[in-house]
Amino acid sequence: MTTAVPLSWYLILSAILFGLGVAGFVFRRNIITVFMSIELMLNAVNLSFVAFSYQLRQTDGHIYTFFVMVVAAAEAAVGLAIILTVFKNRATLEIDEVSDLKN
Amino acid sequence: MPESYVELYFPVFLQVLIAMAVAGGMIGGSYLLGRKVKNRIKDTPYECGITPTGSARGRFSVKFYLVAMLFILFDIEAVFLYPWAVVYRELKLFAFVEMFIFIVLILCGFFYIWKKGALDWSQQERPPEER
Amino acid sequence: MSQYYTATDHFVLVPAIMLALFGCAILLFDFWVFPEPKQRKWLLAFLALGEAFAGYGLWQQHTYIAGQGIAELTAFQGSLVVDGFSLFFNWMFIAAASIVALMSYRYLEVEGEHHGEYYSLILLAQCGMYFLASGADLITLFVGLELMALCFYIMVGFLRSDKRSNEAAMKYLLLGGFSSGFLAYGFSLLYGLSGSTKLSEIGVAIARRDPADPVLLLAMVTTTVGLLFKISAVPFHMWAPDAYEGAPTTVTAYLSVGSKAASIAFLLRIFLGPLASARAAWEPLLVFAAIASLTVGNLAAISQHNIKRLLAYSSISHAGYMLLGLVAGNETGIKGVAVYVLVYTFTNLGVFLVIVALRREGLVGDNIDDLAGLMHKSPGYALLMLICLLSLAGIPPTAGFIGKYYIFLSLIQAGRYVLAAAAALYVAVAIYYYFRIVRSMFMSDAEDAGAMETTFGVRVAAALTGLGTLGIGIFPEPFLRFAGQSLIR
Amino acid sequence: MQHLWLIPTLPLAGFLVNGLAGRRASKTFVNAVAIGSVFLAFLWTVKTLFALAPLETPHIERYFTWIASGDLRIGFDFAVDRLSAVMLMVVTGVGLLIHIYAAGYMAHEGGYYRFFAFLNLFMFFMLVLVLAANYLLLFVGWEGVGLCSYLLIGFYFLRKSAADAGKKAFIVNRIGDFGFSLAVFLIFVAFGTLDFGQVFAKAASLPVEHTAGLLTAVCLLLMLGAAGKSAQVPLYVWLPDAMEGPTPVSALIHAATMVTAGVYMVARSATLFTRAPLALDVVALIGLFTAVLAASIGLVQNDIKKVFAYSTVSQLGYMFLGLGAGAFSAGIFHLVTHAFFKALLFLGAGSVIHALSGEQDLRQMGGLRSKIPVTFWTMLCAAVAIAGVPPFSGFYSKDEILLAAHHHAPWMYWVGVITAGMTAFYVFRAMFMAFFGSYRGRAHAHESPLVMTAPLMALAALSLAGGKIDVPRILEPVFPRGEAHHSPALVAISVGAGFAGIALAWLLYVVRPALAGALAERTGFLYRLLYGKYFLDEIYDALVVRPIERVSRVLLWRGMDVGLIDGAVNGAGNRAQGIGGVLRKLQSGYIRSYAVWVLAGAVLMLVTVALAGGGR
Repeated sequence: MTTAVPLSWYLILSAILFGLGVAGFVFRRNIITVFMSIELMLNAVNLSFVAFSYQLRQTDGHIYTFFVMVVAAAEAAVGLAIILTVFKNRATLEIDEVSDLKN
Repeated sequence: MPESYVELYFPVFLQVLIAMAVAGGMIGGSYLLGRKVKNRIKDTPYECGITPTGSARGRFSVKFYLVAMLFILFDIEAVFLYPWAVVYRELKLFAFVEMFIFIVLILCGFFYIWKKGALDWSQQERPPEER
Repeated sequence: MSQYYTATDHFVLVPAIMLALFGCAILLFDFWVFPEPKQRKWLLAFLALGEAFAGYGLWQQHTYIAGQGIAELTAFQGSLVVDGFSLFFNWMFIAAASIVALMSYRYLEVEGEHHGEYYSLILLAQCGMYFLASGADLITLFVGLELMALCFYIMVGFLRSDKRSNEAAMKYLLLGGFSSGFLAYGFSLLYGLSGSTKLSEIGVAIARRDPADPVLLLAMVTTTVGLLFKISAVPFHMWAPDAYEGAPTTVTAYLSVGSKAASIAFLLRIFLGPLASARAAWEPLLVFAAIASLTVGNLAAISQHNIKRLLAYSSISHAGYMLLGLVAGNETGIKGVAVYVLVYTFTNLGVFLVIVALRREGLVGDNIDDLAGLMHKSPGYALLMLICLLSLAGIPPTAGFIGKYYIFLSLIQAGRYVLAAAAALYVAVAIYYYFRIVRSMFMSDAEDAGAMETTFGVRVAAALTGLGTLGIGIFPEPFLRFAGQSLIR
Repeated sequence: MQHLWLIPTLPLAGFLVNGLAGRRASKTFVNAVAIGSVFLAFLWTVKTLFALAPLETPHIERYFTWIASGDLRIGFDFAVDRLSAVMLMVVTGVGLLIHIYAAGYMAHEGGYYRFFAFLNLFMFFMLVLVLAANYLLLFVGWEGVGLCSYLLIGFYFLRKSAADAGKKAFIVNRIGDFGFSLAVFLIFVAFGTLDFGQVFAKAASLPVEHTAGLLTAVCLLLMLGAAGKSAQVPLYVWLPDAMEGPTPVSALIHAATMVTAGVYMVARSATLFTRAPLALDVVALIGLFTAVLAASIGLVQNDIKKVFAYSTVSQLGYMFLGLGAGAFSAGIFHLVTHAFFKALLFLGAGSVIHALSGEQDLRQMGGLRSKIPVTFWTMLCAAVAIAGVPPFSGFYSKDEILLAAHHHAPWMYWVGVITAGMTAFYVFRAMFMAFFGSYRGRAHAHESPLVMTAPLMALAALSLAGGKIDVPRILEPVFPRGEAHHSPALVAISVGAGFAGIALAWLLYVVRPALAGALAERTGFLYRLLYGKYFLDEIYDALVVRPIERVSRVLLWRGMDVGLIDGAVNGAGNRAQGIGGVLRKLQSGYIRSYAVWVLAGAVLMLVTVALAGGGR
């Protein structure tokens, strides 16, 4: 009986999203975009949690997703604040220009 | 009973197809049928009839970001209200107390940003040390 | 109290409640009750009070567990657990946070970024560490980790007008988020594999599975990546030198001991808990990371001129030693990791304290040359630094020796002679760069005659770290017994 | 309870007082604290030893447990037996004399209090080393004296050569210490204890065939440690450079006490070594080879301290020869007499240098006999002692060693005799060049003050008469004496070699000074080889030091990122702008480069695990 999309499809989508997030982090240059890539990764995690949770008929995964969302929001707030100070001090959002600390 | 996912999702696929066809048709139709007049006024952004001022690429005040960030934070906390509401009847007083504590903690944060002046639009000239 | 929040739950949660409560209180009192800059010392007093209450709660847990003779006390349906392990680490966090707070006051004044939030962040980060040490559930652990990490992101960038501090914070934030993405992904797969977020149930489910299950391997690797990032093991270490260098020195100190200790606790919980049955799969990974950390950490430290950067590389190498204890995997090894972390906490705090004490108007104090002639300027601090560096290098009778001793011993007991020899070899390398600092302190003339301005708090912190480093080295017995109680299961 | 702990604690107190308060205190105060603490330690040593006499069995004091796990116990235990008693007397006695001397020698130097603080700290660690009742505590002292040596060699830190010498001593000693720590671990694993008494008892109780391999490994590693600390081949290169330190340091640390720690440690572990004949042979060979090598280098050096430094290396080689030949008491005997005469030679050299306001080059001296007579006569006492002229101290101890060597393997005796001749030659060469002929320098020579000459005289007396202290008999409870091998002929030969050396030096540097230069010309290659110290420093530098530095500097924090990634990218060329532009950014300092490392690590781990998992 096939009543729903199989779990593996969700997981593959989640993996693809995660991969896109990682690729975005590595390839994009704008700090904000890089930051958003992290959110994408976390959303991939959310998707996988929700899929599992649905499959297992449990709520734990949903709850975890809530927490991930909240954590992501908090991280976004802190992150944007930090990125703003970087922007204030350097007037750039080009990620590779923020590389004074090295070696 | 549909036997495969293709069958199961065929209506969805069909709907997407129709939606795209309709949208494409309308845009394409107007492109083909309509008269093409090009002038400056036509190129200006349409802002509900009000004449647009300034550049669209102008910088926003930091305040926007600040408020946006704060909005995300307080907005997302509401997510916890959903599971709470689902089990509220079961947990009774305990749920109330729990949520009360939760809200108090959030208010604590709210009070903090309020006192720090993050919500004051007018006081632009506050020195950065005060934030 | 109700069935959803029992007395036991409360009992287990008290220290965390105290930390969070006082953290919030400081946040509010900063502008509400004590708005004057001069009144900030009251915030410090509040922090001390918070630590005292948390310590009292911890003490009660301690006596209860010892009195009842039970191994652990679980709460919230098994989401939180109080056992010797969590108690050991939490005591350490209290010590670390208190010492860091003591040394911060004057430092922040000099930096001109003295805000009440700082003390609040110290407490809240410690609250996150509490959940890392006593969490037994993926959700609790993840939230604890993020709470700690978020506080550290802010603290690293606390010097808002300093470009380097911003940059360090941004790098730490982005890479930290990147790695916690991996970690969370691993967690989601672990959850999917086992159908539970409780570590114990995950462990049972994993033990039943085929160890070569690709999803299990993927879950394990992504989790490992996240965990190794947090303890700054190679090749996930690259954030550490930058973040350490750019952060305010007091924050670097806290980061290097608090964050690292909590992450090690987290790592032990995961690897000795749910992943214990997959040891054959993860052990080679940890061996690789440990050896790579020792190599990169020690060799890169040789050519550094900035002490904070040097210590960052040294902390990478110490992470390697800690991993080796886990690799050995026997009782001695785990006890060794616990002792190592304890020793490292006191010792590293001592080193950073001297750097913090050096800071004053016009002197950053983080270049090796800034320590020149410290022996003349302030022999007491020079002596403290000497003791701490000897300890970092692992020379008896300082505490560092005890830590390394147990790691080596465990490796030998486990028959890992090659690893033991490699680790011993890197001790020899490490002594070299630590002694560069010693040489600078003892064998150069002071470039400026300015005396060190220290406060009572800094002196107390100096005494604590010095006594800790020497005391554990000379009278290790009580600490060893303490660490022995911390074994998981 | 004899409160042995007081002996090292007194100098430690001196260190703390001088280190923390010495900067503001007067010189008199610093002197009083530094010398007073060592003097008290000396007195307490004497008192304790009298109280403990005759000390047939070791006296052990257990203070508290240091590390205990399971049935293992490592304690803060001090022990004295006759071996450590001899060492204690040497360390505190000679140490005291050198402290007194240093008060005069360092009077005009900057960092006065610092110098004495370090010197006291050194005394503390050295006494811990000697008193330790287990290997771990010995290791504490071992590392501690290394630290102090490092700090004191670099005392004149403004001189780059001094800083470099400190660094070199440090690096070389690391190799030795690595061996030593491995040995300690091996002992621990094998015997489950580190306590001297228990280790030796267990080693003695086990059948030889069971433990031979293990003990050989342990002893070879111990010897590696000893070679580092006691400047033996191949780790001797640091000691000559260590003479950059102030002269009292050279005398105390790099002649009389610290460098003999290796000898003491091997003698202490005699029970292990006698059960590992192979290791014992290695000890003898290393000792002999070092003795010849260093003596030959010493023949042509022109820096007075360098001459004595190579002499020290050579004499330490002698001691190891004695140990390796199984004559442990002879080795310790030579250690004692060597402490007297070599300390005296260094202090005398210091007095000469002091008199000439810092001149160290023998070629700039000459004819000083009449200008600084006390220094001359006292140094002469040391010279005759080291040359093995009977009946002075060196004669007795060297003879014991040579006879034992002959008993062990006759060819070793003959090499030893040649070395004895060289020893006599280079010491008297230095004496003649400095004190005879006409003065070649410019500085105004003046005799040193009494505070410096008094220790010289005391040491001179000891150098002359020290041979009468029958150390081997004192050590009989520790090292039972085998059958005595007396052989007047062999003694005569070695004494003859000594006299021949002296005579040759007299000929070349007093009677026909021109001959020496001609000889150097004639044997050009050999001379350059010796003068260049066989170019071993350069070889070590090229083979060991520079590669390590390069690995660290180039490969790691530049090479890994710039070299690997940037190189790869540039190699691909700039045409591939799209990919190259991305990859070029993966340099250090760039967050995305770091992320790539994280990712690469993750992928690598995944591949490893997948391969391993698939293989199962």
